[in-house]
Amino acid sequence: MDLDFEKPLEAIEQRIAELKALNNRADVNFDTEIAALERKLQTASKRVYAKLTPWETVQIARHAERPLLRDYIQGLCSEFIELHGDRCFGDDQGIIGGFATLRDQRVMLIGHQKGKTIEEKIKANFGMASPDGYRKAMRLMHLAAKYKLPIVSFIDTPGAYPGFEAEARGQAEAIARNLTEMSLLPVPVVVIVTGEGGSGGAIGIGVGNVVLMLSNAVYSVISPEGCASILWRDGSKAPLAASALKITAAALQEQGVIDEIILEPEGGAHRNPAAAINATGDAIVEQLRRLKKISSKRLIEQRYEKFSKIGRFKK
Amino acid sequence: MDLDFEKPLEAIEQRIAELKALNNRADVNFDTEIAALERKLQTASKRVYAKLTPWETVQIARHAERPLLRDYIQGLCSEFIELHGDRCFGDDQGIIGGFATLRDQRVMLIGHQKGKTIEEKIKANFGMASPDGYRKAMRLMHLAAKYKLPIVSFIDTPGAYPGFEAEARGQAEAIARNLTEMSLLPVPVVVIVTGEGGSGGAIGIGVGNVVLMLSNAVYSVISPEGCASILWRDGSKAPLAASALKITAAALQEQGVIDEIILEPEGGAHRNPAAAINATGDAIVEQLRRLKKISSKRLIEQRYEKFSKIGRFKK
Amino acid sequence: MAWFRKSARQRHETLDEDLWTICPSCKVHTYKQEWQAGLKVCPKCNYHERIGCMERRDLLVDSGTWREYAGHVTTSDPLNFSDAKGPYSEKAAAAKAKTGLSESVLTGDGKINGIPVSFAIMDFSFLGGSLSGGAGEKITLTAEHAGRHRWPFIIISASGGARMHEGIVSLMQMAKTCAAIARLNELDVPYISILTDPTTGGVSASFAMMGDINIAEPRALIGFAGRRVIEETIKQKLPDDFQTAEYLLEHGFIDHIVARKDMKEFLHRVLQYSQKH
Amino acid sequence: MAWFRKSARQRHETLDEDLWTICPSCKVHTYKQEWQAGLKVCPKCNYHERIGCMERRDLLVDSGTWREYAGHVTTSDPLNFSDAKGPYSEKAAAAKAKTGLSESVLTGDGKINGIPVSFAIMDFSFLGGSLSGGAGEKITLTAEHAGRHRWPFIIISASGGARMHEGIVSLMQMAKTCAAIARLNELDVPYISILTDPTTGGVSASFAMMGDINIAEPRALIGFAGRRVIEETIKQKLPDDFQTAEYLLEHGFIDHIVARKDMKEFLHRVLQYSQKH
Ligand SMILES: [Zn+2]
Ligand SMILES: [Zn+2]
Repeated sequence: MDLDFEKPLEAIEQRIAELKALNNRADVNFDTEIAALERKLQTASKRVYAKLTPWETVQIARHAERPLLRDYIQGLCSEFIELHGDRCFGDDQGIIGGFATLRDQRVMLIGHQKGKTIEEKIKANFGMASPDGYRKAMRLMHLAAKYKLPIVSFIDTPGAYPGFEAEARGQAEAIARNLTEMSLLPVPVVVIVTGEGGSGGAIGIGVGNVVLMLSNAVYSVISPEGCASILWRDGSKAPLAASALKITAAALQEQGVIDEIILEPEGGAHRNPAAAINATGDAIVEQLRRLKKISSKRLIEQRYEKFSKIGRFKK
Repeated sequence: MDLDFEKPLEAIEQRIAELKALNNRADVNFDTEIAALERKLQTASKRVYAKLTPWETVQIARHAERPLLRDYIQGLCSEFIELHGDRCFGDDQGIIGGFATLRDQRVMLIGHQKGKTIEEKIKANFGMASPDGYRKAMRLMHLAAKYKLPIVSFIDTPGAYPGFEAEARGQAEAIARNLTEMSLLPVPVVVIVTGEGGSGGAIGIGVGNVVLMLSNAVYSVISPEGCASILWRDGSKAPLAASALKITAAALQEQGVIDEIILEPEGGAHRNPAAAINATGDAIVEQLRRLKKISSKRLIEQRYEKFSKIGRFKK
Repeated sequence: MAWFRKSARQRHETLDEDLWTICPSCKVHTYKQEWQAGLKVCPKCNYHERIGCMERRDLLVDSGTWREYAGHVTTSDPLNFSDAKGPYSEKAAAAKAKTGLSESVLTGDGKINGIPVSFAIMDFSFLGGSLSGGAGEKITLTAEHAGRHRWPFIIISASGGARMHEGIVSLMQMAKTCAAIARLNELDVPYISILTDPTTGGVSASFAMMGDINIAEPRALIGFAGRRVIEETIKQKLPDDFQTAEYLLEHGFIDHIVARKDMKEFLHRVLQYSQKH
Repeated sequence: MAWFRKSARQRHETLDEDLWTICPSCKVHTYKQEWQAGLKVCPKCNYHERIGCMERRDLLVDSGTWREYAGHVTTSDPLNFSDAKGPYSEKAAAAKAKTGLSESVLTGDGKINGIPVSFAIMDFSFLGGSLSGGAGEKITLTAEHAGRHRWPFIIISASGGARMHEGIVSLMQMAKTCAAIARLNELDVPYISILTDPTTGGVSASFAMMGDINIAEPRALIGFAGRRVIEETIKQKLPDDFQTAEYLLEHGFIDHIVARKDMKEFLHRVLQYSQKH
């Protein structure tokens, strides 16, 4: 499953595969051709990915083969003990969490779950969490505070679930409470935007001491489609909206929202998930090592200052 | 609506009423007869109420005309600002609460609501609260802690609601959380058992620095009917169970659970609600005046000690 | 966020003769003068028309006690944003000119029957009361100011949500303002939220929902997701009263619904419980 | 509270020949020896038979590390209670004789793979594991003891609820034990609750539900009100899985369902996250 702008690369890749299949059959050798094509692929690839438009980045951020929370857990954690329930209503699958040993670090890991198979996707509401998901996340974060465990929060959601029951049971209240209570957590909070950072549904578990972001992830106040249909009165203007909203990692770092960009392997995380996951692990561990030396009081202050600065008025 | 053991009194009362109606009509005067009957009524009344059995006390505690929470609020509070909702699911009517000015004291008032009319009773589930009721109560108690308001909690419930939804949404969790969090409240908590103190549903808002009790109220781990049907395998043995369980105010004071008994007017609170309500107000205000002088830290300790002592093992 | 799509319910029709106001809810005609005297509340059906932040301030604050705070903060254009209708900066300038406001929220201090209080009062007529960097900044600065003085803080919300023209900065104001509210909680400083028509999107999902006490005006629209989005998601019609103040009261998120004319007195009564006793 | 009414599901039938255990759930015959070796869990259907506090202790605590605490506390008879079957004191004496226990809960310290932990382990065979003054006292004293040493505290519940023979004293143990748990929270001392079949009534509505982590054994009955009482209240049948561990997991009240054989290892894994890092 390639994206439109990846078509030229796909063509070269296919040709390489063909040659490799023929190679050394019937005494014909294509080594030179293959090497040439691979150089060509690399150059083309560099060219394509060096000048991705924001809308192309959105496509990558949503790519079906992009690594999801479970992949990060599998790739980075020697142990994950999932904990369940909000102690009030249910056990939403749009956000999951639990104790994890990420590399050598014991943490409370939480994150949006989108699901791989169609069954999983439906169970997880395609990563759109309900109030019980946000409340479960907050419960686990309070537990982390009690156990003095750092919190690692993975963001990847189209947005909070806009369903009837979610609304009736307080989607707004649940997100608001998380924003309020996360600001007072006495432990390090490392947030990573791995795919889609969709609006209130993202920030609802996103109040970190540092916010990291994969290089092809996006983070936005509204989906480009939604913005286009409102401000351009035309959903097909999404690419325009994607540009205007400045939702790429680089643009967000400039705005002081993102502290560090995690470079994805060439071609995007979906072309080499292991490398993307590994780079993410490196970045998280480095932040954890640094933040664990800071006192609780200072962590709370620093988190407050980080968000205070965003939108600070200068004249 | 009189109770069986009140029948003799009812007869005298009726005779007095008849004579009063005839009095001074057609130049006949019954003053002497009326005075005599009133003396007789007083003596009989003293005799009946002095030796109430526990089961008779249960009848009085459940009497349809016994003052309910709304009567206490109306009788004692110059202001009651009801606050609504558990911020999570609903606004149970089995427990209500809000800011109140009780005599000259500003407090957070909470309590079970049984309802007067049949519509009210149904809305309030006959005083059987749901998890949202306990969660609302706890929210209001935390608000009282923030505002440094003493808490006054009125208990009058057959028990927590044993319904399907109440169970599914965590009746057990809600009561458990209240027991846990009430123990740490940094403000005075005055509990008054005004009618039925029904098991977990009662203690769920009953963790006080002092627990007062009206003289004809009852407070029990299980209803006499329930106990009889389990331990005697015969619901009609409820009077026996009521005695065995020692659920009257005097018996509970002996057990160190009740700190003070509020004397009801002769014949029980339902015969003179104003007097009962007034005596309750006096007792609450006296306790508030005393408790408000005590530091938060000491209040928490004292509450802990009060409950620690119950069941303390002595050898 | 769709604050500029006026729903039918909220669109007013006025007669040309400028004499009558027709209630958008019950269609009853009321003399303009009477409508104004009634605080823009329909005398027949209790419909509460949207009003501006200045009107709200005058309804709540003791005469002569108002002092604006953080009034220097105005809109920024962090993204250099343009849409189909042109640059955001022009739109913001037009909003300023039209309303005489510097942002979608008016902040300051005043007294309620003698009790000093800090206020943030949103105004729907300024770009749909949307939460921008400037609005978030004003609310946060005023919350901090209230904290320093230990004055109760009251926010009156009227907003379609985050101001998307400012992109991520507007989203981050949800976290920023909630952190300021969290600090007030730490200081035991009272915070009361008043939700008026409409309080939706990112504003409902941040400070507006976090009051010690949440008060709503009758029939105010309050909700996170838009009605149409929800209907598209669940493929069915929503009940009429969904996302009304009354619905939220029943579902546990609102403490009290208070009519406009009673609001000041109600606040005064409530505030007395948060003062030293 | 109706701990002495055994439900059909929990009633065991054993063959006379003493050779087989018939699983009460799936009726499969298993050699008694195999049943024992399998920790009284059906190899066919994973049914977890109730086991005593000593067996539980031996399953969880490192050999040779157990030290009983508060063992001097035994039953009292605060009400001088008698029912149709005679005095409560006699019933309590019989329970002591039958089980060799002083109360429905065994309390003490031991190690889990080297980590020191305080325990309260309830035993259903002692008057249905009911919560009495003595049981509440043992749990509270042990919680306080754990707090002083900063040792994690684990309660394994198996109880029909409050022991009504002790009247109000038994009810008050709910508040007493929860207050002790609250103190552990204040001290940041871990508290883990393990809910086994059955955990109902006043025990479910107090310490059992308040774990940092609530763990249940498969298919354990967990609930506040009795099934029959609820069915009488709502005038309809309850779903089969109602009040099972699995149902509670789905409804948000249980963190994890862990099989008996895996419990020690699971606790050890979890406890490592509560140690200094
Ligand atoms: Zn009208
Ligand atoms: Zn079996």
